[in-house]
Amino acid sequence: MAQGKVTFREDRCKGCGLCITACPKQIIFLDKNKINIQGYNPATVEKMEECIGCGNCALMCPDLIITVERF
Amino acid sequence: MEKMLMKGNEAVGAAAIKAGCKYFFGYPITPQNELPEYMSRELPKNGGTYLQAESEIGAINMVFGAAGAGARVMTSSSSPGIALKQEGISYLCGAELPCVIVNMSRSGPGLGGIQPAQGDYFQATRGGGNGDYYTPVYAPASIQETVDLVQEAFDVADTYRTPVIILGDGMIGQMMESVEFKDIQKRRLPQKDWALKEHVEKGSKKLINSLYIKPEEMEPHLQKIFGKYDVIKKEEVRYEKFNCEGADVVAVAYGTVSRIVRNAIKKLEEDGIKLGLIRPITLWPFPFEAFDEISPETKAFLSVEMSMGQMIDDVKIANAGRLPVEFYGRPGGIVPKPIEVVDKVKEILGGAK
Amino acid sequence: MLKEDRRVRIICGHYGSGKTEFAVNYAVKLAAEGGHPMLADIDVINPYFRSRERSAELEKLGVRVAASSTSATSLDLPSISAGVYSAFDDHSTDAVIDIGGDKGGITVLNRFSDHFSSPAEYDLFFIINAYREATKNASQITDYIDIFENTCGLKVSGLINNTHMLKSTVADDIINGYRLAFKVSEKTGIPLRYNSGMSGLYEKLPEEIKSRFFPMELFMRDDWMS
Amino acid sequence: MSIVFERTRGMVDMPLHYCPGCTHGIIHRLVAESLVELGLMDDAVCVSSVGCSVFTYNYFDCDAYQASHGRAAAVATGSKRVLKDRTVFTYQGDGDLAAIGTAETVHAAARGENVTIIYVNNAIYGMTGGQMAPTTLVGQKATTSPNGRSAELQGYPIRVCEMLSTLDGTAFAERVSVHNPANVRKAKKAIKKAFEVQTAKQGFSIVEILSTCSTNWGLNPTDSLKWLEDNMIPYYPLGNFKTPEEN
Repeated sequence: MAQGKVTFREDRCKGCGLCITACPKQIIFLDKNKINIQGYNPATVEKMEECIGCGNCALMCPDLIITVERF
Repeated sequence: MEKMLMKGNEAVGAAAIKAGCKYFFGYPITPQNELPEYMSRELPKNGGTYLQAESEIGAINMVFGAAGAGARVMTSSSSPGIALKQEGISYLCGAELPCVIVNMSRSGPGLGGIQPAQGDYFQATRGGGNGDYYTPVYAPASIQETVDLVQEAFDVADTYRTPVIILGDGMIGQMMESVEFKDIQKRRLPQKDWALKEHVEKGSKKLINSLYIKPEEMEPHLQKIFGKYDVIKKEEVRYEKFNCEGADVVAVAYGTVSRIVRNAIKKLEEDGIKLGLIRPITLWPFPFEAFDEISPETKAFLSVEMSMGQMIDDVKIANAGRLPVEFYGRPGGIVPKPIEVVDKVKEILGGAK
Repeated sequence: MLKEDRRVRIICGHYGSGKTEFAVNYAVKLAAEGGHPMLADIDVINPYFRSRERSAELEKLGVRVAASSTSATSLDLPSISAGVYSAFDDHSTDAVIDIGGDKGGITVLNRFSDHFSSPAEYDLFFIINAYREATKNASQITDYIDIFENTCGLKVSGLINNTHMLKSTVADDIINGYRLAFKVSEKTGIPLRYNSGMSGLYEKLPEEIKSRFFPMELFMRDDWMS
Repeated sequence: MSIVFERTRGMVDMPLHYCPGCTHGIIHRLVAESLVELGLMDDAVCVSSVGCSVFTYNYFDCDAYQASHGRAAAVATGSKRVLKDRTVFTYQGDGDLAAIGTAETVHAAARGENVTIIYVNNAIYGMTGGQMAPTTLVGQKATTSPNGRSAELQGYPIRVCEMLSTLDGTAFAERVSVHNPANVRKAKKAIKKAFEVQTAKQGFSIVEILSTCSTNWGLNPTDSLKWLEDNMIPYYPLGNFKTPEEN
């Protein structure tokens, strides 16, 4: 299976969680330990090795903060 | 072009085309229908587009779209239809878009009647829409003057980036008179570098907008617009002063009514009474300066209107409390007769001299 | 003179050519000549300057007026009065039918088509004013005549030279219009019926125009108008 | 390593003002991506409306108008009649388009005005605080239908695509949704197709996009997607209602 990598532009994240619902691997979560400059818990991925680079998270992100790469 | 007979409404159309108007968005209402009819027939022959909108509101917003794209554009209506256009006029002023709007006014309020009236003076000069704005308002008194002012109006609109109103009463629209299309003095007009263009210059995103959500941005925007108004007040005031030197009474009248007053002046001369006339050609800016010099013989101003009295407010401001300001008006679609004005003047003077 | 014309006189032309003023003058003159004129105003084009505005004056002068079914003279509904039918149906009347200008005006005539009887009863007079933009030359006028005839199915039976510049009309204006109308008449074979103009101009006109001169008074224009 | 997804250059790099989870952002992106991929971005003219999407003109990297409430289709008409070769589109919500702007919309469609309407339907007035919209569902609560919209009192919601597809001037009408990735992909296809219809001068095109309003619906963003799917789609069926015949 393809390996993917997602990058969040954290400062623009509004913590809405739509990316979480879209992720087939369920590896995205809101980082409760972190507050971005807007004051939200930004979305993040811990187990990046499980990412398949499908891009669904980016498709659902209303704030255009996600970049997806595949290799 | 040789002299010919034209109805006011079609003369407006011919003048607009001569001024380079390429777009007209119309909607039927009496007594201005000959104008959209003329434009629907003649504009396509002159490389332009006539489009009948779904309503006056639709039409004025199409004007907004076309003016924002840099076109010379016009719309017309009559009183209740102009009321519907007020939203758009306010937006055009806010977005500083040039266009010409014709009102061949009828009586009101409400559906009123279709006969000529001047009850839209407030609507035209005080802004009928929301917010802080004015529009230059021209009030022609003959078809020839209509033809000249319509052409002038397009230049004024472009010079100051503002909508300009031609306020003719229904009589001006319906009356037949001889006209000649003279080449008017062309102004040096600014480039429309703010307008959307057919060919986009990269990296120059343009916005046609009246929304300034921050008060600290809205205030300077208004100050800029009112700065233009100051220039318009200085440069564009037009009026005619007739027979005022040594006049017993000075009438103030515009449009059709000024013609009736002129007739009354002749009749009064036979009785040895001198009636003067101040005829505002621009209703906004109002020609306050015309009232500066008053002969010592003059006993009163007389505002004559086809309304219950609207311009009289400006006459009172201009008079600044110096003389009595009298009023004679026939509202509701009645055109006053010269003899009625004669009688009113005699009444003011306490009977025949 | 007017009694030589056919019983139903329909006055058509480019709008602004002076149809209404001519129609009103014609009806008044018919009354003066002892006819029983009825002026049917079926102008649904113009909101102002329609003969119905002068009904009261006209009735005094012996002209019956039929126009709108509403009593308001200043209404922009068509609401043609059924009384207009009598212009066609009542053979004792001398009818003068004042229609609105252009094709829109003459179209209205069609709604009376089933009341048209013998063509011998109709005169369709075409008014020419050489100072109107769309009737400045002979070919423009013949085009108009074609359109009118095709629209209403009647034939134009007479030309009226009503060339004028309102109150500033001079004899030369009438003469210029006469030349144009004459050219149209030669081209189409339609007789030039009248040359109309303000009565005061009669003396200044050449004989050929005088013989068919129709003197007019202004009913429709207030004294402050040009 | 290859980039599968990155921010479109069709949008100005600035934060969007929408509430967290508002699907307006997704729709903005789809419009911008479509224009960029079709090579139309530089030529595009956006007509913003009044409602939550009032600032749309800031976000698209193209020329724009800010129209008065409901009149975007009329402004687009005036603009397109002058700028015949540019891609003119409006971006309007349901209040703007289907209430105050009904006449302007219907007549632009009837005239076959060669413009594209991006119509965002979230069944509520967002900007003014959750009032009943022309598209609010029967039974749906809003601040001006506190007991739920009643058909007897307030009538029925308007299905804009169905209505406009009866008009001969409408060339393309499709309803899509953005409640999950599969539908987002379909939505983009429809938006692209609408712009292509305009480029081919085939007439009026409209894409209705079902959207959410977590804030005024009173649901979290994830539940909002579910609510859209369960409640809006049954009343507003997805699909194409009209498309130009291939020749």
